Amino acid sequence: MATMTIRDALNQALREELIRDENVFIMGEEVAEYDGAYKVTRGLWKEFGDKRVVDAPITELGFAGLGVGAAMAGLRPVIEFMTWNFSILAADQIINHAAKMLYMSGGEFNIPIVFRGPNGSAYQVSSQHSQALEAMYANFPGLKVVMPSNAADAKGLLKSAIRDDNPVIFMEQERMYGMKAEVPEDEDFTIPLGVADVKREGTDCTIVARSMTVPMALEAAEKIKEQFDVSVEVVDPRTIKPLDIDTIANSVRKTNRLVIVEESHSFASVGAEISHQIMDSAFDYLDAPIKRISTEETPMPYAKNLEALALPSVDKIIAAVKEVCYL
Amino acid sequence: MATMTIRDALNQALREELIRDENVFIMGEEVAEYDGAYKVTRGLWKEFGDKRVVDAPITELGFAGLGVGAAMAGLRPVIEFMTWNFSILAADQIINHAAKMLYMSGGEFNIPIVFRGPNGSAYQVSSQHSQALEAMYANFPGLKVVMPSNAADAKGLLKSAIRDDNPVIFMEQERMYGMKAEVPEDEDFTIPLGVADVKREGTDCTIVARSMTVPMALEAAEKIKEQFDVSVEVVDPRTIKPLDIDTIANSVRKTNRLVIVEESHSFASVGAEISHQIMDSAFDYLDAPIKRISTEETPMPYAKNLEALALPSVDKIIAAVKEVCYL
Amino acid sequence: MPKAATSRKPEKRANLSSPKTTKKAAPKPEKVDSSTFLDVEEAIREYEDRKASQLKAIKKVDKETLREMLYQMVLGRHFEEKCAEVYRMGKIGGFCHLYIGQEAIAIGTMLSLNKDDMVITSYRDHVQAMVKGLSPESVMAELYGREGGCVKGKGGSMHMFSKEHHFYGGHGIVGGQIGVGTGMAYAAKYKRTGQVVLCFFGEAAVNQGIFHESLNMAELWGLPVIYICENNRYGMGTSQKRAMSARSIAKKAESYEMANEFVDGMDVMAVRGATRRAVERARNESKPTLLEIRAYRYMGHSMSDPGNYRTREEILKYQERDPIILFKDSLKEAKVLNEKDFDEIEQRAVEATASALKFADESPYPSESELLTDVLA
Amino acid sequence: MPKAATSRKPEKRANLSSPKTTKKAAPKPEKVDSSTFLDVEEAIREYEDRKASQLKAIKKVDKETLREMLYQMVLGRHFEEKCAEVYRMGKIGGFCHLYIGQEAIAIGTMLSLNKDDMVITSYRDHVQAMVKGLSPESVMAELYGREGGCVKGKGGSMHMFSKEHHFYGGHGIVGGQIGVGTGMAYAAKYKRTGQVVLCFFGEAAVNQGIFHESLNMAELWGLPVIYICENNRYGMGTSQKRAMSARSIAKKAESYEMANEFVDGMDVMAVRGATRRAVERARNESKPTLLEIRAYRYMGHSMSDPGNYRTREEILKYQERDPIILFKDSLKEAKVLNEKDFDEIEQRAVEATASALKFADESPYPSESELLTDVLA
Ligand SMILES: Cc1ncc(C[n+]2csc(CCOP(=O)(O)OP(=O)(O)O)c2C)c(N)n1
Ligand SMILES: Cc1ncc(C[n+]2csc(CCOP(=O)(O)OP(=O)(O)O)c2C)c(N)n1
Ligand SMILES: [Mg+2]
Ligand SMILES: [Mg+2]
Repeated sequence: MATMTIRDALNQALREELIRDENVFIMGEEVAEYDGAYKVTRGLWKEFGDKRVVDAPITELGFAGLGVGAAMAGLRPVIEFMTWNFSILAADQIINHAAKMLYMSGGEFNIPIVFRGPNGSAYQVSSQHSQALEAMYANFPGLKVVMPSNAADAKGLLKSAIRDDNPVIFMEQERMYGMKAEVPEDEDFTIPLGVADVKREGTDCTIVARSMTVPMALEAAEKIKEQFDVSVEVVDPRTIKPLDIDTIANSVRKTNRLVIVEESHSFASVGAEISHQIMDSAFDYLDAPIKRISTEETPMPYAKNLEALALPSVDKIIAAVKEVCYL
Repeated sequence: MATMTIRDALNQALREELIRDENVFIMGEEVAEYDGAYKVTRGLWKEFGDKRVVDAPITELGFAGLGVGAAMAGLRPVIEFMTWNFSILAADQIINHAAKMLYMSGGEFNIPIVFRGPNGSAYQVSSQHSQALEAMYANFPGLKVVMPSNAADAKGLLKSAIRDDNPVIFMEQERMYGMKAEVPEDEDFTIPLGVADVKREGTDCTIVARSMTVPMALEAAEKIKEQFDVSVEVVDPRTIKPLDIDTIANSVRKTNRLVIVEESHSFASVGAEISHQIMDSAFDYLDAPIKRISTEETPMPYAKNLEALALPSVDKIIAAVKEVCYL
Repeated sequence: MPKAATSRKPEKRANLSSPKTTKKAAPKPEKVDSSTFLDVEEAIREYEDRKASQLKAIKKVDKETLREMLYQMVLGRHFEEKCAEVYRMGKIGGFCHLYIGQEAIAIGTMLSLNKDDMVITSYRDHVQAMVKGLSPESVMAELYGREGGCVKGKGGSMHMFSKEHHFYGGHGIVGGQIGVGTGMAYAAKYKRTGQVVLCFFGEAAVNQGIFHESLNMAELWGLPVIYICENNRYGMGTSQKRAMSARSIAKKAESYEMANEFVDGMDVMAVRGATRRAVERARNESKPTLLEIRAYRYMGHSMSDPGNYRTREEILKYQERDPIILFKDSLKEAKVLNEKDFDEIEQRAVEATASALKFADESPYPSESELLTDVLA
Repeated sequence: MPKAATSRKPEKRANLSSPKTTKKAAPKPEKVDSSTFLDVEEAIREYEDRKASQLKAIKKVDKETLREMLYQMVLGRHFEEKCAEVYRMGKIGGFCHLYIGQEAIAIGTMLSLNKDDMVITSYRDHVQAMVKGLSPESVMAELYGREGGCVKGKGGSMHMFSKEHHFYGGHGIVGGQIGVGTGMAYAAKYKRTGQVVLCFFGEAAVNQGIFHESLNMAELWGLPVIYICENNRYGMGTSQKRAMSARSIAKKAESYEMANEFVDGMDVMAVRGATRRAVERARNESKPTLLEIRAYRYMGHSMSDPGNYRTREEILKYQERDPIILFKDSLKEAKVLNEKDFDEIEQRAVEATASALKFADESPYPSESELLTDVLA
């Protein structure tokens, strides 16, 4: 085990997979000579050269499409969006091409591609640069959606995503790149897609969190334990699609209470989906309505105070847990 | 009152608003000389000429952006997407520009624009031409989303959408264009956005349906009445965002049972959102888990038999109502 | 027998090459502009010029190849005419975009490729698919939405695919395949396979942003791709003139400092020549080319088309220049075949189409379990 | 006083025009290519040539206008230098893209517009906003995220707007504003207001599909818009050469049969002249123009920039050609101002910036209730 940041864990995953499979290549804006806008690809261009690590022009639709075609013809592209906000320009290639190719070709052409980059808010980057898009992509069959919350998961999941034979939407979080954790050093360390992880065990209330809200949920759980002696279980689905609803449902069957926390707009969110599925599969176990904490329903403001208000927070989570526990 | 098809009702709404406000113009592919791919704009180019009804090149992103700029500078564009599938190419202008302009300009520039066209499946048009995108757009604050289910609503809601000062996503359904109903002839007939409509009163179970699934739900309700003497209430939100959750919740408080039907993929769908909100606001009134019928989680197949299987149907609705009523 | 393929030199009458759409009709003066008038003198001049240059090109090619080219053109024509027929009987659903009038492009471009060269195109894909090697049976069964279709009935008219034949589809989003085709060429270069990519699209697709984004990358990185704009003059009901500010599509390549050529799409040998030059450039120098190949779509955009955006005279004008008639006449003049050989070719096409229809009719609907397969690999 | 604006004719030494980034440094030979070498002879020749042509242009313009132009350039420079300073102190958050080196473009293009002509640009928008009439106070307060900002602190550095000043933003999606600006021109033509639109974007934005889609529509429909490509040679860390297959951006207009001009962005009078020709074309003939105006970005792309993609020599080479120094020298030579006038101009700029900083510092944070306003109208 080595302690490293999420940034370095991602970097290691990329490096190992570049070494392992010569059909893997990385393309995106500033991924090569600049070392990546957020340094996730640091050093890779120097090590692997122009062929394997490629700076693309600012043409998201174009290079996403190029990735899809390259995947059809046998490569395994890793396409970086500088942030997921810009992927909206490429959405047609992701949704109408990558996601549907296998089906509409009757199984002839699968698309082994990873689209990755930071998702959600950063630090005061305002309306057009702060969106979380997992709900949008998870709505479309044919895509897998992955959102790690710590360095080990980041590495293990990214390696699995690159080895997966399907298009994978891999969403990181800029605020988390510097967070450190232990990461196994084995080069064949992977984490299977589609398996949730219980990040903290508890008996009285379940919190389902993902990405940036996992550390928040863990902090909230600690505080709730201290303040109210309530035992909170924190479940991180890690893969949003396919969703490991069983692990979440099992937790709820034990705790009878569920809070969902997400850094994403609420309307038709992944949180709504989890809520519906739990209501469907564990209805008789619920002792309180499921509570959901999402980003406020507004484009992201720039001002520091407003931005903080718009996002989920430890305090909001604590309040929600208190509510479902009738404290 | 006059009986007319949804197609003609939409056409009338457009015509009346073109007459009423000279800042209204229509732009899209084949909307003018060709009379519209699905004839919704029939006759308008002949009547209003090149200035008001404009054939655009096949550049969805470009003419959506043009619409946003025209709206900023004082016009009221109605932008037709030949189908909503193609809007994915324009999503950046809808989501990153139209939806956020008012907020990020601190209230300086509102965007009075309507994006409209058919949404969802048609008749065997396969994977890339059959998607329903309401969940995708409803996720983003700053947009209104409207989905009429009959001719009167189509007319009244479209007129309100054009008069609205915000970007409105207006979603029709190709399979419904020929459906007829009575439509008020008053030129100032409008239906306010954000108000649900109870399409059928009932006491034992609520179905929330929208667009194409409303006539299905009504048919299912009739059959259920006949076969099981169960009284089904059918609620049509009409406006998906802002969502009139109160009308739905009131219905559920009366019937204690809810089935949601949607022609849309299920994961993080509008149905999931309704389910979550009802669970939140009417938890104690629910006598059974909320049941949801969506399009199957697969790209749309071409083959006739598979296409029929993929979509919601009257039979599927009846089965769901039986389930929540424990019949 | 497909009437349009009748061998006749244009004469001074109008309904010569005779698909149904060209039946003589009262002119609609409000829609006719001078560029669409049928000038028979001019048609004959053009015919003679084309034949002269075609004859030159023919001399350099072996007879077998030439006959196969003619066969493929006749098959394409006949197959598509039958599609229209059975579509009207309700056997094909959804959209159905026919290729009639454009045959010289698919055949001229593809028949001198290597087997493993890759092809990608739009929804107007039946003939492209067959020329690349898919059987008429598997294409027709796909149109019928049956299990025996090349993609098991899941794709339909717009989405033919075959890995075996290096046919990469069949795509429904106008312009989308331009990005994908660029990526296929990227893979060929990356893996040094020596493959080249032919990427087809209509002239209206040129207005899409992805055309611009793709051509820039292809030239920047030297990708072995040939962008083939099939300029059939219309995108649905909108003529190039009403949708594009510029007249030359080929010249748009200059914005990317890319090689380009304007090609007469009524002359299959001209198409063949230009493609071969471009393929050589792609294969030997790893450089892309943009070809603008001008032809004409005789039928409606798809099977539902009001046709109100052009005149019968205009359609007639192009049908006078039918690429199949011309090629047949040239081959006869060059003594590559005689009338009897041609009859045999037609017979083969008729039989192949009949066999395809029979196969499609007898193929079962896909089993219900197929609904949820192939969503994820 | 902003040092880069010091009036001095280039001499044979390196750290002449002296913003911090140009401090003499050991050359990094591995990154230097010949095009970036500092050739002082050449700098002097260029300086003399530019001044000669600038002097000619100056003669046709009244003194007040010229002095205002210089003032705006100096203000732009000084304001942005202060932004960098307070950004490092943590007073500005998020991204912050400075305009230093490109001042001749904003000032040369905008100062001869009518008041109600419309302007739209990218995230590199502070100076554009001020030249269009927004007060330095309202811009700086926006950078601070305060209630007194031009958009109440909701937009920040990238999103300045003012309806009153016909300033349409301030946009963060590379290329997005090209579509929006096209629509603004559409509205002007539709309503026959006589307004023209200036639509600014960087050279890297030219690769985006929306550039292509927009130019086609603008020429097709004759829209009164001037597309201004501010070619500052880099998109973040990627030079034009590494991102674009073609060398000339201006010539890309020919793909749309659109008027175009290449302009020296170090010469504010050349910028002014070209813009006035384009504005006339837009206003009188309702025709669009593409201008490629070449300048250079002295600072990093935004405040976090490793700078590893270019050499100090290269930066220096362009700073030797500073547009403010040149213009000041020309104005002195033309006797439009003397050193004392210039000092006054600088003083005004310093005071305006100081006042902006003070205003911003004192402006309160937006009230919490603002979070949920302006989502819908
Ligand atoms: C992105 C997108 N927009 C619109 C359509 C609808 N549509 C299908 S084909 C077509 C016309 C395309 O014309 P062109 O590119 O010239 O090809 P052709 O049909 O003439 O072969 C249109 C508008 C679509 N399929 N995709
Ligand atoms: C669609 C999109 N992709 C990527 C980015 C990130 N980004 C912001 S500015 C920039 C470089 C743009 O360069 P250029 O257009 O030359 O303008 P300049 O910054 O030089 O003024 C990039 C890649 C973005 N904001 N939007
Ligand atoms: Mg065409
Ligand atoms: Mg630049």
